[in-house]
Amino acid sequence: MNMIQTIDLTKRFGDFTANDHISLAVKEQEIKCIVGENGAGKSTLMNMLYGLLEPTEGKILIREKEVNLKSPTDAIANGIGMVHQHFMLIPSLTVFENILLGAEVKKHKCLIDEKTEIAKIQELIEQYHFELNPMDKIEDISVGSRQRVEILKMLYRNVDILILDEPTAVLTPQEVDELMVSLKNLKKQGKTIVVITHKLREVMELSDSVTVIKHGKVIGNMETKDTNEQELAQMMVGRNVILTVSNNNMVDEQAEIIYKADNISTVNIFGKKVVDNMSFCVRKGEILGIAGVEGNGQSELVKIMSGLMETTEGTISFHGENITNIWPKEIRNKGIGIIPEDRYAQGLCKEMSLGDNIIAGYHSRKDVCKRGILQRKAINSKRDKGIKDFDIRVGDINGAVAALSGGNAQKIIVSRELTANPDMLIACQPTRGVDIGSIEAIHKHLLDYAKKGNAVVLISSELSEIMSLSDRVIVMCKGKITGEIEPRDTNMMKVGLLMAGIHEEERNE
Amino acid sequence: GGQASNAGGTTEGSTKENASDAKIAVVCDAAGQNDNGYNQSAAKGAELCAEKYGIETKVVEPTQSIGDTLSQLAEDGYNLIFSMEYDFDALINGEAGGKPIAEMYPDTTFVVFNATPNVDETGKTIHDNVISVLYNVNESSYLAGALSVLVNENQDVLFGDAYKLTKPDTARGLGFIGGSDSDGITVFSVGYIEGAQKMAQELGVNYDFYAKYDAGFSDSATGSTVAGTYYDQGANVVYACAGAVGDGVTSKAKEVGKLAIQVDANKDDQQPGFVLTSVIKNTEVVVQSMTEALIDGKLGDFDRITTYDLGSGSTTITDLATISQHIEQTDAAKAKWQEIKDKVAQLQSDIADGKIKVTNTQNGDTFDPSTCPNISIK
Amino acid sequence: MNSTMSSKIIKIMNCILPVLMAFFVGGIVIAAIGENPFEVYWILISKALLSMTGFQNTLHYAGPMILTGLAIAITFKANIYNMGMEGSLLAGGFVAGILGAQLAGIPAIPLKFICLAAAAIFGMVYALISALLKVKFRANEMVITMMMNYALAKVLEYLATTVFRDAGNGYVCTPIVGDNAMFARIFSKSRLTLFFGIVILILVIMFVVMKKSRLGYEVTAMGKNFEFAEATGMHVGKTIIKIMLISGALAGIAGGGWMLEDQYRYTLTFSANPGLGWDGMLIALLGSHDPIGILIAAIFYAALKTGADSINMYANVPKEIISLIQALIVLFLAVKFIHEKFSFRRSAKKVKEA
Amino acid sequence: MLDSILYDCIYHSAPIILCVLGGCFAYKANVLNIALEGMMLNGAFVSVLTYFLTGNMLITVSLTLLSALIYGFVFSYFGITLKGNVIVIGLALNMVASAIAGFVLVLMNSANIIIPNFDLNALKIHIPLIENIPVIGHMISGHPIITYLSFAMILLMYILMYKTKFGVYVRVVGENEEAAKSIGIKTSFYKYAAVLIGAIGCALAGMNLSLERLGLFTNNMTASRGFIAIAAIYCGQGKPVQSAIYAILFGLARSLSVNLSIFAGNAAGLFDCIPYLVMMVVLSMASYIKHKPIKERGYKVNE
Ligand SMILES: Nc1ncnc2c1ncn2[C@@H]1O[C@H](COP(=O)(O)OP(=O)(O)OP(=O)(O)O)[C@@H](O)[C@H]1O
Ligand SMILES: Nc1ncnc2c1ncn2[C@@H]1O[C@H](COP(=O)(O)OP(=O)(O)OP(=O)(O)O)[C@@H](O)[C@H]1O
Ligand SMILES: [Mg+2]
Ligand SMILES: [Mg+2]
Repeated sequence: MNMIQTIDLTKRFGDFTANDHISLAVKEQEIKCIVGENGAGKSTLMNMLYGLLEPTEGKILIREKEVNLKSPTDAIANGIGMVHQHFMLIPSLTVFENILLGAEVKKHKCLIDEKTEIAKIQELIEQYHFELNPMDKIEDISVGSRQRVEILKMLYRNVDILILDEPTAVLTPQEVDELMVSLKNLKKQGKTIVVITHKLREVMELSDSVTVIKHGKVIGNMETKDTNEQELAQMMVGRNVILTVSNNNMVDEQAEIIYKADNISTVNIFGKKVVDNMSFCVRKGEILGIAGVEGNGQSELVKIMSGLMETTEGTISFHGENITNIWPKEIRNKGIGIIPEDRYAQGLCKEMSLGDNIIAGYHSRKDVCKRGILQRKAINSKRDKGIKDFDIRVGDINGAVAALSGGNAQKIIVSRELTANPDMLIACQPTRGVDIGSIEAIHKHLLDYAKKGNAVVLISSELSEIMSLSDRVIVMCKGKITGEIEPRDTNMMKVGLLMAGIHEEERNE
Repeated sequence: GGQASNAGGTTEGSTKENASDAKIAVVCDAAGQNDNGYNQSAAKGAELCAEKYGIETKVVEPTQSIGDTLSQLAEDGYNLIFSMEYDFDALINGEAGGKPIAEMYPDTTFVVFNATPNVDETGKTIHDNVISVLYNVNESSYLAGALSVLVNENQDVLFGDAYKLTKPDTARGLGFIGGSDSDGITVFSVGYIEGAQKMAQELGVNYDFYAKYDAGFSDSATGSTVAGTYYDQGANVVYACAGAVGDGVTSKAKEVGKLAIQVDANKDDQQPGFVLTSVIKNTEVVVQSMTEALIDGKLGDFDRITTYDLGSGSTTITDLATISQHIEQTDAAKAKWQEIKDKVAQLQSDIADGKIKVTNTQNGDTFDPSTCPNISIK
Repeated sequence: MNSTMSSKIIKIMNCILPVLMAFFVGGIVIAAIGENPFEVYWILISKALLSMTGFQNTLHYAGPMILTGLAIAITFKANIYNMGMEGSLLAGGFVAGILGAQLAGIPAIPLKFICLAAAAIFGMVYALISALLKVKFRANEMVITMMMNYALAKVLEYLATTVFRDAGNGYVCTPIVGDNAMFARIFSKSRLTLFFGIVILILVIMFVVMKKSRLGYEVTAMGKNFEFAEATGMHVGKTIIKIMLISGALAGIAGGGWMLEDQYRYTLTFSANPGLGWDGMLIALLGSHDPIGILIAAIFYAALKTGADSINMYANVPKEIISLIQALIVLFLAVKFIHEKFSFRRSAKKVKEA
Repeated sequence: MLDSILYDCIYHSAPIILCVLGGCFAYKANVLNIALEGMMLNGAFVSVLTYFLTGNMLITVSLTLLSALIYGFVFSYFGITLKGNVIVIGLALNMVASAIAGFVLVLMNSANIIIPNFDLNALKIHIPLIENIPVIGHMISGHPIITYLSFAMILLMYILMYKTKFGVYVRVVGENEEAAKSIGIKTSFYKYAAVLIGAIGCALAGMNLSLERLGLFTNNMTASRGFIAIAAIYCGQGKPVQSAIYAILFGLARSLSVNLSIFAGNAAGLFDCIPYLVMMVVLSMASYIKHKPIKERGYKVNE
């Protein structure tokens, strides 16, 4: 039986067609992956299936019956649940409150029965073997846990079709593995699952069938076993893609140290030391990777390095000059470029134009700002150059960043930071949620940049990314450095142990 | 809603024989024409004139510029304009290098209240077509002060169970609440203090005097709690000169069973029995008599500074009719009450005769607290 | 969502409908008290906009509101809820009034300059206090500025009744400013003065600041996303102080100008009710924090105010009814009027509505 | 003196608490209700007018609440359904409330509405036993019912906001509207409801201020209490208990300034600043202490 079937489903936003006569079918108890470039129309399609968007044309069939989904409530009633690309959770509420939102258990007619609620959720968590504490607040738990909350939210509602929009974009490798196990379990329990992802490895490992979408149209539909990563990549991007670029330049071990962190520490709101006495240095021309399980202080470390957080102890020097706790603007002025962790929170302003975004952080420099007045012409030519040099695909050149796909938005940041020609670049999660074509491009830019004798600090939860790009990797756990490795002669196993905080020496004991 | 529109502007009476081309206007101050006070009284005067003489009258409530309103009215041919507002700069001196309005419209007579802006340093009148009207509210307040002390000292005889007055042997106090700390307000309080001093001295007692001069004119609840504090301190009478704030004071008086004094119009039955009296400032008569003079061509007879004192009846305290009904109906009380009223009447005539002189801060007198040793000002 | 054609129609309707609706509802009220609404509206329009003198007066009243509108706009646009313009305005007005009276001997042009400069400085100092509390103590600026306004009003009342009281006057006021400090009227009949020229000059400067300058860029960015602004080195704390200072200066000048061109002395009703600062807030919001929008909104609102006095004078409509109509117009306008039309380069696609 | 300071503290706090408690919900639903002032004035006005005309308390309360709901609906319709700018709408409604009251007073040709023969003392509740405790008795006993209600409501509103589905939904809608929609919560409904609760709170506040305490109405008698309430809500970040504490703090400061200014001599005029300064200082200190340990740079909207 086809659990979901769409017939000529079309969605237009004004003159723009995001989904163009999409017809596809998802069979009962299968895992279907949907792949495609950023902006191909995947989320749009799923949003229609979940009742968040109304189709312009076409039909949706659920269990072979035509349905008219007006709202998520209708979708849930039809047994469809969705985990969004951007989490739909309430940070100030607890895990159990979030899961039960909209389905509260009540006592005395109006009061919420917290005890029963907690018990119920505990049971649910155990049933699906998830690792969660129902009493934790969402704002205090890791991204992976949040994802599990989202899934439980749907499972609690007894949906038998589960849609996940880029569930792995923000997960650590371990979490990805756990998620895949969970999804396969769910499938065994009879659920039908649709997953959107950019990671072809996951597609191959997880799915029963794949659909490729490009420019809003279905361009391929096949059984997973009949295809391979390379073929999928080619279909999506329309050309041959190098799936893993590798760093093959050799860094002089005696090269000048340009960036040095000495015993830096900081605390979070609760006074907990989240960066604990870290020391490291970066040499000219090298790519230093920083690996670690998310939530072990990398974010805070990047914040310190990019001037968004203050240290409690320690010093940072750049070219021998003390730059501890200086502000982001000064950091950029010293010659350090920053690709921030959260593209839409710190790197770009969605509602501002491309031009305004391409000068952000460098808007005081003489080439775009004379006597306090911004030079529109100069900004526009800078923008046009960036778009050309970095092959950024934009619709309306005067439009806002919000209209760009994730990959292209990220390229705006890369172009901005690299054009300023810094001596060092802090690149944090540079390819998160970006499609493979763009990943390839961004990786190439980083390597070229380092090759010119510049330094890069690369922080990523994508271990393969770190391992393939870095010259040297330091591993963090609980705010401390647990080890330093040479990626070329280290196996993943060792890295994994270091990330878990187990030192080699300890293991040998 | 006919009532409102009527009050809002022109009222044309039926043509009478003695109708002339007189046109009069009343320009209200911020309190507006339904202030239960002196704007309303002036508007009433205008209305009566319209009925009586069939002339065109207008009541205006400007929100922006008083000067523009005055010149616009003069321009439109109003030949007698009463300005209730305190702002005289445009009229007398001219604004921003412009000519004074009084000078620009010599055929229009402007009547201003409560101040004498129309004299230069030597005391000479500046514009002949401006009449200042003053009320000796200091004198009527004097009576109120004297009455307050007399009533308080005789509370045992006068008042029954409905009242919960502080006994004089516990504490003696008087309260005053003013909207702003200005001569226009202190003129009331100083007269009141002097009146109280007079009786306190005669009776050989001492009073505490509590005052707040910046209560504003709109927050009745603050009026109520401030009065509450004064009553708690032992004051049995609180005199309010603060617009709507005073309404809160009378309400509090009733709540705690004590007494309040109101101002401007006769507000004795606002909280019958708990408003001891009101210090009246009647503008109706002024409007009427000046309009009559205008029609008769006798406006020139008025002094350029026309003062209405106690004798004129335009400012005084009420006839105490309302409170009288709440005095105990025993013979002793009646006799005492009569005695008090006589005493007040005596003071009134003493003032009228010039035997008693009351400080008038509005005329530039300064008040010297040491002249009132029996009243200790807190 | 719909095609472009119908969205255009919607936009046009958005501009006209609110005013028509407000006039319609107001008309019913006017008719209910037995007056002819058309006549009343005709008085409003003809006196406030069509007559030369009336229009000049409208501009005169628009002046300080343009400045307070700009003062609000530059902070609101940056998501800083500064309500301190009323206080800055009072502070500026007060100091201009005192200096204008005390230094009456100084020649006209330097004196005006001194007064306005002092007004600007006092406005800035006042704004700086709340800015510092915001930046150094992280206190909510909306609460702080509101509280400070009330406190300042009381302090000024105290000063006006004690140290700076005009002894000759029966009500609370400071001495009148000297002739040299007063802005002379341009035309004999209307109240319009050269100060309006200063206002326009400032408006032009602010236009450049808000739309062309780096600061304007930073303000826009802050308004959209504080985190982005901080991460890209705009130093939000410093920018908050900068824009609060500008806001304070603008409101201070508004107060100083209002003192020297209209009030000439500080009274307890100097900035009237609800106050030119609050008016400025309304105007900034109606004008979408855009200088041109603010200009139009201020003139429109000033016309309503000038017209109100004319209606009071020439029709039998009490001032409360006029305030009611004013309030209704504002209410209807809240539902997007000037906003869409004059707002500057807004991304056409709005966040999707689920 | 202490007696009256404490009693007045409760007197001044009650209306602000009511506004605050109502306003908290709108705050949490992410709707800035700046019309608290107007809604309170309306409550004061309608209650006194109705009682003046009918003399019936039941009709008075019903009509007052009804009129509050109308204000709430207008605010919500314009602000939520039509998506107007809520600050402008709030300011406009403040003007509307004052204009309507003013107009009716013009019709009545009076500056105030005073209910004749209205016995304020009859409305006061004297709590047996407690009444006789020295200081506390005078402070706690002898207030009218809505004053007690206001304090009781602190707890009720706390429960409503944190322990019921309704409260959770209101907060969810304010915190993440998208998320609320994604699980099928009717966000507009909760925003409307939040605003309406505010309107009711304000109506009670107005009734307390005018009818219960004074038995009279004068225009603009709310004297910016609505704005103080907004300040308290922001200080307490919309949490009912914290915000109410700020309201009480203001009431206490107000009461102190009124009562102590008797001894202030010439500086009495400056005493009225105290409540505002106290709010500023306390808020600044609280914010400072809260933010001091935070090492992260940057600001949040409405911090
Ligand atoms: N509400 C909207 N209004 C206008 N255009 C939209 C809207 N939502 C999406 N689009 C456009 O539709 C296209 C498809 O968007 P969609 O979100 O489906 O992409 P996607 O395939 O999920 O991309 P990604 O991999 O980056 O998540 C994009 O180009 C986007 O600009
Ligand atoms: N209202 C909108 N108008 C125009 N484009 C939109 C709109 N909403 C989303 N988009 C675009 O749709 C595409 C997909 O958006 P979506 O929200 O799914 O995530 P994304 O931007 O790709 O983020 P990520 O980097 O996490 O994948 C993006 O190109 C986004 O910019
Ligand atoms: Mg997507
Ligand atoms: Mg994406």
